[in-house]
Amino acid sequence: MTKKMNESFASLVILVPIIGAFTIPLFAKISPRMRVLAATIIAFSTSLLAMSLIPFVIGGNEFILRKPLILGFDFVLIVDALSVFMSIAASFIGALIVLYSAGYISHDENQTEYYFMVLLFIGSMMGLVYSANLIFMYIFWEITAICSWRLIGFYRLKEFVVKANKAFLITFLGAVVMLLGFILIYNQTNSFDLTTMRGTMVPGMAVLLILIGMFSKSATLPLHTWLPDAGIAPSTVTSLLHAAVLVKIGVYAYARIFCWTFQMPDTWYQVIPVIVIISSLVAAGAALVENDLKRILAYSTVSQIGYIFLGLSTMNPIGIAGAILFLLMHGLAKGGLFLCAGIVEHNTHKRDIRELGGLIKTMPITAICFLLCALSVIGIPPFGGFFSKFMVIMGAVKAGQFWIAGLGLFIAVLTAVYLFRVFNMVFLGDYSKLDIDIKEKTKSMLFVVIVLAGCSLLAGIFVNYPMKLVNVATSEITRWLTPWLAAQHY
Amino acid sequence: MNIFLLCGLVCFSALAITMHNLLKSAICLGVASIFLAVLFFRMGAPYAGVFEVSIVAGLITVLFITTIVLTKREGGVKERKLTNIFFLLFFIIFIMIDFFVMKGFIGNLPNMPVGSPNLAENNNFSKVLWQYRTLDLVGQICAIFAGVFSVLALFRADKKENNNE
Amino acid sequence: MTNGEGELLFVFIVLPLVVAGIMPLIGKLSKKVVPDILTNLTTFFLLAYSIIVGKQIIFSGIYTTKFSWFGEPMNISLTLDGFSLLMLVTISIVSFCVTLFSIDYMEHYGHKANYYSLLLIMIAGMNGLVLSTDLFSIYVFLEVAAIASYGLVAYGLGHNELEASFKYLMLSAVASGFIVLGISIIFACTGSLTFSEVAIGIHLVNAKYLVGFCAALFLMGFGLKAALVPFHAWLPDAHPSAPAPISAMLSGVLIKVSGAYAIIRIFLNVFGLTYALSTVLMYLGLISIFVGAIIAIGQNDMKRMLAYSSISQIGYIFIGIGTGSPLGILGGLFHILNHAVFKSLLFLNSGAIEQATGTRELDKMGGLAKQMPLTATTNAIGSLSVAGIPPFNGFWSKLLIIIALVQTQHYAFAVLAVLGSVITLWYYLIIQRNAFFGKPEEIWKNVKEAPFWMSCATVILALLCIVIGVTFPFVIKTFLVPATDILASGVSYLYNFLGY
Amino acid sequence: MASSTTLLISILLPAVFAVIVFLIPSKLRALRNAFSLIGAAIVLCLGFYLFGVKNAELNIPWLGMDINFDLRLYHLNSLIIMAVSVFLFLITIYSFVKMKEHPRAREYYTYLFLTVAFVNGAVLANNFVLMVFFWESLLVTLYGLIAIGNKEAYKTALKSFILVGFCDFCMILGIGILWYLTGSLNMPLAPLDPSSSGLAAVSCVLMLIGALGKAGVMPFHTWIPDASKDAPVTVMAFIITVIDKMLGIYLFVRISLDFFVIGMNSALSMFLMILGALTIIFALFMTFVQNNLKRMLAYQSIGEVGYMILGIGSATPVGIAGGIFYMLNQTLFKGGLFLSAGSIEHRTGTTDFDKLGGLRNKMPLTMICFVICAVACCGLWPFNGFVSEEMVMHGAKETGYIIFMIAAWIGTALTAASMLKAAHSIFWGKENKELSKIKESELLITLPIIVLALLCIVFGVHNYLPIVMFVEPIFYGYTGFLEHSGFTAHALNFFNPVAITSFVCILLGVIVYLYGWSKNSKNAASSSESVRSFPVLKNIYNLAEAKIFDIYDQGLKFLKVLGYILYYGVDRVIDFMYEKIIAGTVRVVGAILRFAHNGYYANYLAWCIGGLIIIVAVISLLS
Repeated sequence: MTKKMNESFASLVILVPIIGAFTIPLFAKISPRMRVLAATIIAFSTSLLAMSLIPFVIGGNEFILRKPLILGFDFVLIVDALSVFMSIAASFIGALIVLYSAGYISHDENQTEYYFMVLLFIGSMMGLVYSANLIFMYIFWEITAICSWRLIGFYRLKEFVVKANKAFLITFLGAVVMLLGFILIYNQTNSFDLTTMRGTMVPGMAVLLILIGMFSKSATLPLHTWLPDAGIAPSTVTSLLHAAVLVKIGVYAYARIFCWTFQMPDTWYQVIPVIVIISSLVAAGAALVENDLKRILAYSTVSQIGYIFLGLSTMNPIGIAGAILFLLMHGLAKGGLFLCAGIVEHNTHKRDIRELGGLIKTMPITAICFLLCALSVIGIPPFGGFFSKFMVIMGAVKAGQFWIAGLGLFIAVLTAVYLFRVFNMVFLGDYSKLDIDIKEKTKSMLFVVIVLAGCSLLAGIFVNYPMKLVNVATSEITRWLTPWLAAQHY
Repeated sequence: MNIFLLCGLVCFSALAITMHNLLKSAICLGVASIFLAVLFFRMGAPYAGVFEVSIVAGLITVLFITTIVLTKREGGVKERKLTNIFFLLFFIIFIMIDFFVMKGFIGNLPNMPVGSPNLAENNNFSKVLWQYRTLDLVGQICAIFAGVFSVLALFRADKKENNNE
Repeated sequence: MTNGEGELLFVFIVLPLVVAGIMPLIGKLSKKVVPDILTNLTTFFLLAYSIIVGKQIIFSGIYTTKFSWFGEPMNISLTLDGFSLLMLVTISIVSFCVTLFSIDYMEHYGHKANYYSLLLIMIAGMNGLVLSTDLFSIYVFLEVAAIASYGLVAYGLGHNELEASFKYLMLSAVASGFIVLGISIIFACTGSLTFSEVAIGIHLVNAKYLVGFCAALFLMGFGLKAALVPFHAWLPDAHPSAPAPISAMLSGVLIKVSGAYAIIRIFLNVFGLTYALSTVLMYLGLISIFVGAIIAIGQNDMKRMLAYSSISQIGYIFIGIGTGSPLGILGGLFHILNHAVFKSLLFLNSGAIEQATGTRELDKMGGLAKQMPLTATTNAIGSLSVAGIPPFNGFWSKLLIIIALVQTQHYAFAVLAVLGSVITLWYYLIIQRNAFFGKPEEIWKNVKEAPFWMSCATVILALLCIVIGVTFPFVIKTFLVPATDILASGVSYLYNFLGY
Repeated sequence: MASSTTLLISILLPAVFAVIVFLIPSKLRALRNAFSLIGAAIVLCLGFYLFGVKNAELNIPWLGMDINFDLRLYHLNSLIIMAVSVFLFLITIYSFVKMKEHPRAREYYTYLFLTVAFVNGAVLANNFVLMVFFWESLLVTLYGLIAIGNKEAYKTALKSFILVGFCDFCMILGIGILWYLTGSLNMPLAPLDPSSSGLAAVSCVLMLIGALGKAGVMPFHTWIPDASKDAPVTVMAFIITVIDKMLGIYLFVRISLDFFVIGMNSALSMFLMILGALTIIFALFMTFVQNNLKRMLAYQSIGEVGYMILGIGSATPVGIAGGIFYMLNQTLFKGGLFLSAGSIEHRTGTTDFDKLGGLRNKMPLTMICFVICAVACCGLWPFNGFVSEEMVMHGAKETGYIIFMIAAWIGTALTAASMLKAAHSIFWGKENKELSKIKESELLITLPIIVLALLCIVFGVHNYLPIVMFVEPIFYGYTGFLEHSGFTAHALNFFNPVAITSFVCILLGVIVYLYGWSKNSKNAASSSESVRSFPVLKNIYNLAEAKIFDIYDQGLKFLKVLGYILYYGVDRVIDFMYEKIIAGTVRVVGAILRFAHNGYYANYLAWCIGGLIIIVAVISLLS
């Protein structure tokens, strides 16, 4: 793949969805069908573009595109294994969700804005993933905040919009505090360009500020309450937010900033796992008690995100590899769960799991897919989730944090308990409670759910293919780490 | 001597504010401006004194009195009790501060650097106005325009009301 | 200093004045059409002219004029340096959009000719103020703009319009009084009024306390014009009652020109920014950010909320300038330009809503996005850029200000400024939620979209928000860097350039 | 190295069969039965072939970071693969008839073959990650197999999933810590001494929890009795008694031999033997009380696990050999008992003692095999049970502690009593009217039972055959095991103190049963009432009925309470903090400030002048 090709592909991956988003209103003028078609084509072309970068990146070489602007804000794109893997994970699941939403919101109004925002969301996610300049990473970060605000408030009811505002405010607060952290770093190294700052030590204060931003975006303990509240959005949006894109941003930023580039003061490597494990414990506890289907899945996202952070903060190859793999596996599985919840809600118009029951007779395919995805989220072997959770736990153990690893496994059991509680209540149990007969209507929604469940299973069995890319990414991340690791007597 | 004039000016303007009856306060305002004019003359600013007497003491006071008489609303404006006391208190504090601070300033006010071209002594008022301050003249024109047009705008209402197109 | 081109600069003041003069006559001929066209032509010409002249300025340094009229040597010294160019461009952008907007909006107010004349005089006053090099002429042109704005604020002739305008008149009269006192003290000290001589004079006669006192007086006077916190009280009363284009003009431009420009020019170029002045400026800025923002949240009237938000954004400008570092000044100036653009956009939007629905109460408005899509989108763009969300222009100026604050070790200020922008976003989301984003109410069923010219003005401003946001390096390089160099060089700028 | 690829085939083949069986539409039952029989046969041959191949190795790079796909065949796992394949064949034959009209038979066969594939994988794996991969996949098939039982089966399936899942997660933690200590994820060659460091002990205990949890040892056993009620009997017979026990004990042996060094009388072996003893006593006391054949056999199998742990835990050569041989025997007679219970259920539809009675002349074959297996299970003289039990007793005796011997004796007595109770109430009790026209179950059902019964006899009488062929080769690699390995010497001689005492215990058991039987008016089913009403035992039994000891129910209650604490204690508090505190304070401050703007001109003027004074003061102070 010549250099020219990569350059064009890298910028194309970002431009196609963003420009595509702007063309959606035009297609909407033609006909609603055209709009849906255009949206899906754009989404799938983004993921194809992202995948086309694999052969270049699998060799382990990376590629940096630089366009200098004023005052150190130069636009820098970096194409390496980490960013390609992340962009594939996000765009593939995003594309599936767009396909799914064709059937899901076919009868709601202001769909043009919906597709516009979803594509803009995926586009800015691509932008964030490839940008290596802190300021441009912040810009795309905020664009996703805007899109998620508009999407959460999609149903336009008064209390929904209040929740959307709350989500936007908390993420904006976190993001702005993170910007302060970036500026502190800029103050020290007077450059925003990550590629030039690999391995430099970062002051504790800047780390704290940036972490607050990341925790607000990927909903970790102190700043996580907006994610369950965002459950009121249409379930395609919640699945987009939780599984595919939004929560992954915070974690990806952590990987890119604190694993790939900067070195944190040592106390932080003990503090972060503790915060993160407590957050996933609390979220798992909350999920056990909640009764709204979407809120339970939201809390389970909060607790799974804890694992990814745990993996990344162990700073050893197996932990980081586990965390990166976790991104993909969790995306697939959680996306599947949310879309099944979407089908259930779409047909029964009920969200409280106590009212649902015995749906397996009328919706067998959704039930089976829900079960498969749930098993992958819990981390049971034939599914992909196992490897990622296993490696994260191994990383934690290797980093010497046995209590945290033990707690991590206890939380996995908790996850099993609350996910099966949902499965038993919604799909098994007695069917009498529901008076209306529910049939699995739209085929496109089912197709997407089956694909997601299948992918989780296949990713489990043929785990060595994604693992190749993940290993390349981990070796890149740990390139500057190894001297530091040696110092830490590993 | 100047001090007495200054005290007269200050207490008359204070009276103008606290007086309940509109007519009386307009008259007090007129007297205060006369005091000011005398002060100008004594301090060697004849042009300023002339303007003060003719326009402020004469024209504006007359305008005030005519409007008050025309509108025949004898009733005074009763300020709330609180603001009066507050005003008095404020007034005294301001006087005291002024007294101390000014002493410090006047003490070390540097003498006027001699020889800057546009000082009033060695050329007359008109030369200064036309040659050295022409931009301010343009400003004056704009100010007059602004005044005229805002009066026009504000008083257009009655025409609009009666023919209410 | 190239003589001869003086006429070029003088046009900025004379043209609006002349057109204002002939406007009542035209008013007699045709009530609506000709005044509209004429005024829009003048404001468009001013906009184009300022940009073209600006282009030359960038390459050939500073413009001062001395020209004779009918043989007699007139010494009208007007300077157009980077900073005043920036202000000119801001004034002309906002005034062009305001005049476009008022074509439809002023229909039911009647007597457009009168309205346009007052508006043009106000523009002339502001241009004059920006170009003048003399303390006293700044004061004069300030008064011109103020008088015009009193008239315009009370244009609606309702009870509370008159009361608000009277309150505004009285307060600014007090302010002008203090300004004149300051100028006279300066005159007493240095014996002259032009910036250069005053600067030299102050430098010679080291009357530190006296200069401090005059600075305080100026700060009070111009601060009231710029609606800084202790002196801000008139703004929230003046805006709701003023017609929408006027409040856009008022808080979009007048505050910045008569308040911010004057303070910045005097403090930085004439007095030279000492530690005392910069701390006072920064603390005033910070207080006004928080007071403005916190009061704005509780408001129910949309325009009062926007007024308080202007107070808070002005605070950002003063914090930026107060740091004194080149980056801080750059951020402050950029925020002047940005704030002018998106604040006038928001006011014009509120005007459009008021005309369409007849109410300014936020809780009465339902989801208007359905019936007024264009206004909704432009309002969303405006709100997001005020709050400082990246793709739009507000973000860059706030970013520069915060970077400057961090670089000059004012960490507490940086954190509070950041918190301020979060609260800003909060109350703009309240506007969005009540006005546009919610479920459409039945009573607004038959609400129509804003008429052509009004929406055209708002679209221009919204596009401007996005364009400045995206092409910010170009905007900074052409307009802002020259202005910053002048201000950053401080008093020395006057020595070598203007001492003729 | 053709044999190394056969290792891979032995994993993939059953999986492929599973997929094919799943794809065959459920209507073509005959085709599916035929295909699964052929599949089982092929797996059987593969098993025997692998047993023939002594050693084989296969490693393929898999995930990098020394996680690679390497399998290793040696005597122990070839033995297990062969045993599993034999049982698979028997169970498939058995299921033809038993599962004929079962609605979800298709899923049953798929899960069956998948389980065999995963077992082969787990047993052959030489890398910990691979072993855990296959080991935990069994969770899914176990959940599936139990869930296809009756309508309420999904609750028990979940219970088993959670309990066994918890044990597997403990094992993962143990493996992690072991990796931390030894630095490599491959099965370590040099065994680690658990007493060397605290961590090693913790890792060993955790891995033991994993192994024994699978086998169903005391605290984690509660899902097995429920499963026996809900799951189909073939699942109980094959999966729970054969596969789980074998896998659990296999890993237990690997831990005690390869990964860690468990010395005789060391703390760890003491812990294990106590655990074994407790399990024996608790489980067998519960067994005697049950009045449903399947639940009784379930509790009994837990008891037998206790014996195995006692044997292997004693860390004496004869004890370990005894434990392993016990495992083999247990699969035989327990499998036989379950299958015969299945045939009874097939015919009569129930396995409750009080509903059954007098089947001896109606179902002669089942009766004979049931009696043979029951007697073998009690450890009567000529049968295989006796040999293995005696070896376990010898092992326990060698450690010098008598307490464990006593526990074993009580165990034997109780087994004998419960077996007699079962046999008597089913076959010799009063005739039950409805059961008059019962015939013997078809040949396909009785054939596997007969084969198992015969094996019990053969393994008993010619016990040197299984010991030499199966048990002894396991110890070839290990030093200090072979010198005094004369197992076969005194295998069957009856006249040594240990054998006699165990015979006495059996008699004691019979007497207890007869006493109970006579007291409760000759009714076999309620013969255990007398023991049930024993003063101390009574309230223990009541507690057990009320599920006090059931770790799953207590665990769920604990999790529920934890959830409530976390949710209302932490999550809602944070949310309250955002919603009320921040929003509230800002609005209050806003209200205060708004109060200051009351529109009076005088106020505003005062503000301005006050501001001026302050600024003057500040500037003069600072400059």
